[in-house]
Amino acid sequence: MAEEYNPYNPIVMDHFLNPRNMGDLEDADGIGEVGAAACGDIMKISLKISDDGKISDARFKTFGCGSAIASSSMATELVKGKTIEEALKVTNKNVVDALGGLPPVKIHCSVLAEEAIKAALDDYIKRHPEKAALVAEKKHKA
Amino acid sequence: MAEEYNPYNPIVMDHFLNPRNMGDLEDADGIGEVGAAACGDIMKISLKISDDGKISDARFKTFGCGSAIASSSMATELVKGKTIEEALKVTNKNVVDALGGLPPVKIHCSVLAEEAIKAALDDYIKRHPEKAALVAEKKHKA
Amino acid sequence: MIKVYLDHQSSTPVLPQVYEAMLPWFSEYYGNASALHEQGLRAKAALNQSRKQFSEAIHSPDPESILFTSCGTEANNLAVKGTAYALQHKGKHIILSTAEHPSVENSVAFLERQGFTATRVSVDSQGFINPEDIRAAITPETILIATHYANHDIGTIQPVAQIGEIAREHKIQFFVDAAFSAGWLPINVQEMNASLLSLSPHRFYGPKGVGVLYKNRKARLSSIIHGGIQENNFRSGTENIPAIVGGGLAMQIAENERETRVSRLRVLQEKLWKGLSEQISYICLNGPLPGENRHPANLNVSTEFIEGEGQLLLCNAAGIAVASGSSCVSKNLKSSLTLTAIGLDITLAQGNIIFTLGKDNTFEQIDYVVSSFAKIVERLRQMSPMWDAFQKGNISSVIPGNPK
Amino acid sequence: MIKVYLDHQSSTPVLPQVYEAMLPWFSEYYGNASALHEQGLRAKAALNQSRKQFSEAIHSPDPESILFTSCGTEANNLAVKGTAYALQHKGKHIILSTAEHPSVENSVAFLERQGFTATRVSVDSQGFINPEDIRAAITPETILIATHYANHDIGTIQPVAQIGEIAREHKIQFFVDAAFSAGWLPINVQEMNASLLSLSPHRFYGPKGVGVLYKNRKARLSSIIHGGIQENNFRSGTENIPAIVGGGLAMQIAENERETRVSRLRVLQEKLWKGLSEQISYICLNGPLPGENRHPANLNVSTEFIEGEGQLLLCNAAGIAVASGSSCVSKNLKSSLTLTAIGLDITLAQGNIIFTLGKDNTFEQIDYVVSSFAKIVERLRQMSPMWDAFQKGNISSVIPGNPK
Ligand SMILES: Cc1ncc(COP(=O)(O)O)c(C=O)c1O
Ligand SMILES: Cc1ncc(COP(=O)(O)O)c(C=O)c1O
Repeated sequence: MAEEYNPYNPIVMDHFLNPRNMGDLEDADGIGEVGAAACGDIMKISLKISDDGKISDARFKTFGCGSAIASSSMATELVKGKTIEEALKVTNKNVVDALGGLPPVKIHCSVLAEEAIKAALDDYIKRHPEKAALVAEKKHKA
Repeated sequence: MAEEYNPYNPIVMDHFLNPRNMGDLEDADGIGEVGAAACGDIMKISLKISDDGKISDARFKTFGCGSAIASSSMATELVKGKTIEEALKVTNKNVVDALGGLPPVKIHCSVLAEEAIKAALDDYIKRHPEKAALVAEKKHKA
Repeated sequence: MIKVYLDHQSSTPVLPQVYEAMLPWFSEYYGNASALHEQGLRAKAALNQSRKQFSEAIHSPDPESILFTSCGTEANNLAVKGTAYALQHKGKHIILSTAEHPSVENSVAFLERQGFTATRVSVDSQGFINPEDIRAAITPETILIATHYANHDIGTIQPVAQIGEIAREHKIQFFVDAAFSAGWLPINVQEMNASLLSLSPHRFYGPKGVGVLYKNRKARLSSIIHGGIQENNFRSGTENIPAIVGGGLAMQIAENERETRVSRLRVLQEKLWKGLSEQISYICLNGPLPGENRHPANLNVSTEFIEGEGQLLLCNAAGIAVASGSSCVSKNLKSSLTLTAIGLDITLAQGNIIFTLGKDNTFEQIDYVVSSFAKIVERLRQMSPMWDAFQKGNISSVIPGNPK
Repeated sequence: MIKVYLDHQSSTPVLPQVYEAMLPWFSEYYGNASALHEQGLRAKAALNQSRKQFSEAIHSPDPESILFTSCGTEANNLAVKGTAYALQHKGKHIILSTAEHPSVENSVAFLERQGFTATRVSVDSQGFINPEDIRAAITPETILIATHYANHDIGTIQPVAQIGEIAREHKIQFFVDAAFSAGWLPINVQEMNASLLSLSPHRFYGPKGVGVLYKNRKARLSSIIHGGIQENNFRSGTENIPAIVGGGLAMQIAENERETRVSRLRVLQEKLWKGLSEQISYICLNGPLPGENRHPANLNVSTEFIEGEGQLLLCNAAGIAVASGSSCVSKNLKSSLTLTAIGLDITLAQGNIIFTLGKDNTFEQIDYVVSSFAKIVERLRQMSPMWDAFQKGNISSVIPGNPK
C-alpha cells in the first residue's frame, strides 16, 4: 500500500493532506508571518481573539515543505480555544509531540510554527496595548 | 562443460594434463636444469643425442605451474628429431606459438623451457667438446 | 490506483531479459572471478563478456578499457581522484564546470583539501559550458578536464567533442561523466577524445550495484580502493558478477533500441512540456528547450510561489513519482548545484520539479500527469502566502519574460 | 561428474531464501532510496530493515551504526582511510599486523605514501598477534589499531577482545576486519570494543555487491567515496538495494544457524585434515590445529616438492574447487602475505593449498577429496625434479618436525 511508504508518520501526513484551518481570516485580530522564501518556508497565521482573550479562530497559509504545512495546521489546532496566555506557552515541542514526531532535519518547521503563533499574538497585543498589561499581570500572578 | 572454463587454451591444457616425454632418461647425453623453487619454477630437460648430432629422445621434469609443465612438454616435443644446431635455434616464441599462446604473465615459463633446452645442449657440448667445433663450423657456414 | 513513474533519472526497473540473464549468477554460478577453478573461470568469462558489451556500445578501442566499479558515483571518484593521484607529479590543477554532479564536484573539493587546485568554469543560463572557457582555464599545471555529457538536473547536452579537442591539443586527460547519458545518447569515446568516461547501468534498465569507467589505454590512473588485483589493479574487491552480467546486457539492449526509445521519448517530452506550460501559469522550464541540445528524458520545471517537497508528496499521493532539485527535498544544499550554477532565482529553485521519462511511459500517463500536476500546483498555491501576496500585487513574478 | 566446492572463502552460493527475498527488488521495486516517492521510500525502508538485521547479528547498539559499501574491500578501505582522514589532526600513526588482508595492508601502504606512518606488528608461526605487541607499538600519534578477527589465509582467530581492551585504555580507534569471520564466528562489537568492524555477505551465503561497515557512534570517520548524501554522508552512490536486502537476510539466517553449521564444519575439518595428513607424506598444516583458535571452515596446507597452480588445475579437472596462497596462482606476490608473515619456507608457500568448507559439504565429499588430492600430489611429485632430488637424498624436507 502506498500509505505505508511516506516520509512522515500518519498524523503528519494527515495534516499535510487534509490541513486544518487553512486560509485567511477576514478581520483577523492578529496576524503573524515568519520565515523567508529563500530559506524554504514562509508561515502566516491569522487569529480571531474574543474580548475575554480567548482565541476563537485560527487560520494559516504556508509556503514550505510537507512538515511545514502539517506544523502550521497542527499549531492552529493547538491554539484554538486557548487564552492568549495559554497560547503563548505553546512551544515547538508541543507541535512536534502533537504530530507524533518529525524527522530531525524537519524540527525547524515546528519552530517556525511556534514563532508564527507568537508573532500573531504580538501583533494582537500591539493592536490592543490594553491587553498587554493584562497578560503581564496574569503572568506576574502565576 | 568444465572444459570451457580453463585458464589456458586447449593445447596448453592438453600438454598439462597429458604431458609428453615426462621423466628422466637413463644415460642421458645432456641434462639441463634451470630455475629455482623460490621463483616458482624448476625445469630439468634430459636429451639423448645420436652420433650424427640428432636429438633422438628428450624428457622433462618440472616443478612449476600448469604453463611451466606444458611449456616443458612442448619444448621436448619441438626438439625431438632435430639436430643440435636446429635445436639451438628453438626459441621461447616457438614454444609459445606451438602452444597456441600463453597468458602474458606466463611467458616466462616458455623462456625457462628455452633455457632448459640450451642448458641441456650446453651440457652435451661440454661433455663432447669435439662437437662444439662442428656446431661452430656449421654456424659459420650458415 | 494509477501509477506513473517519472523518476527514471534516479533509477529504472531492470528489464525482464536482463533479470533473466542475472539469475544463474546468484546460486548456480557463484564463483569469485579471481579463483582458478570452473566456478571462478566461468565468472571471469562472464566479466569479460560484459566488458565486450560495454566496449562495443561506446566504441571503445578494446574491451580491456572497461573497468567495473560499484556505481556511477564510484566511477566518477575513481576518474577524478585516480587521475589526480596518478598525475600529481606533473601538476595539481583540475578544470571542471560549476554544474557537475556532486560525485565530481565533491571529489574535486576533497582533492582541494589535499592541496590540489581547481578552476570551475561557469555555465550559461541554460547550463551550457563554453569550450573556450575551458581553454582559457588551462594552465601548465592542468592535469584533468572533467565535465559531464548531459546534465543530471536540467538535461543540457554539453559540447563534449569540442572540449575533447581542446584537451587533445593540450595533451590533458579528459573525463566525461556520462552517468546520465549512457543508454540515451550516442557515445563514441574516440570521437569525444575521452580519456575516461563513466556509466551507470541502473539508469538504463540495468541493475544497481555496478558502475563502469572507460579508461583509454593511454590514460594514467591510480586505484582508489586498494586490496587485491581485481580489475587489472585499478579496482580491488570481489566483483559483483550478477550486476556486471546484467549491466552489460542492459547496455547492449539500450544501444540496440536507443533510437526507437529516444524518438518516442522526444514526443512525450514535448507533449509534457506543452501540457504543463499551457495548464499552469507561472511555470518555467529550466535548461534548453526540448530538442537536440536537451536529454530526451528530462524535463525540469519550476512552479512559482510554491515549494518542491509539497509538490512531490502530493504527486506521490496521486501515484506520480517525480524528483526535485530543491534543497528542502534532498536535505543537501549541494543538490541544487546546477540550479545555482544557471543563476536560477532561489524561490524558483525551491519550487523545482524534475520529471524524467522512461521508455514505458504512455501518452495517457502524460495527460494524467499534466492534469494532476495542475491541480496540485493550484492546491498548494491556495495555501501559499506568497501566491496571495502576488495576487494582491505585493510581489511580482521572477520568471524572466513572465510566461503565459 | 563429481563436483566438490571447497572455496567458500572466495565466495558462496546465495541461499534460496535470500535469492527469493532479492527478486522483487530488481524489476518490481526499483526505486532509488534517496527518492521521495513510494518506490524510493519503499527502498529506504528495505535499507533500514537490513540495517536492523546486521545490527542484531553483531550486537551493535543501534541500526544506524550499520553503513553499506559495495564489498568487504571497500569497507576495509573506508575504515582505514576514513579514520586516517578524520583523525589526521590528532596524529598520523597506524598499527596493524603483518598478516592483514591486502585491502587493509594496501590501504595503509597508500596512506604511507601520503605521509602517514605505520607499525606492523609481527604474528607468530601460527599467525597469532600478541596483544602486548600492539600495546608496545602505541605512540602518542597513534590514531588507529587495525587487525583482523580470523585470518583469511590460515584461519587463525585473533584475541580481538584483548586488543580492543588495550585500544579502549589508550582511547584509540579500533578496527576489526571480520570479512572472513562474520557468519561463522560469534561477533559482539561491544564486547570486542570495536569502533569499526567490516563484513562481507557473499562469504556467508549472501550476495556479492554489498559490504558492511559497523561504525560505533563515537568513532570518527571521513567519507572516501564522495558525492550525494547516501549512508548518512559516509558513502555516496546509489545503494544496491537487492544486495543489501539479501545480505541482511543472509546475516540473520547465518546467525540463527551458526552453531549448527559450525559444529558440523568442525567435524568435516577434522576429518579432512586427518585424511590428508594420513594419506599424504610431506604435507604440513599452516595455522593453528583445528579447534577453537581456528576458523571452522579453513584448512590451509602445504605439500612439499610441488607447486600450487598445478594442484589447483588438477583439482579442478577432478571437479574439486580449491584456492592457493601461492604467488604463482594469484599473480600477486602480496597474496601470500600471511604465509610470509608466519615465516613459512618459500617452497612450502609455493605448494600452498587452501580448502574452505561450507555448510553443504558432505562426508563423502571429504573422502573423495582426500583420495583425489593424494593422487594429484603423487602425480605432480612424479613430474617434480625436487621430489627426485629429495628421493635421492640430495635435498631434505623443510617441514619442521618432518611429519609422517
Ligand atoms: C551525471 C551523473 N553522474 C553521476 C551520478 C551518480 O551515479 P550513481 O547513482 O550510479 O552513483 C549520477 C546519478 O545521479 C548522475 O546523474
Ligand atoms: C579478511 C578479509 N578481509 C577483506 C576481504 C575482502 O572482501 P571482498 O572480497 O568482499 O572485497 C576478504 C576477502 O577475501 C577477507 O578474507
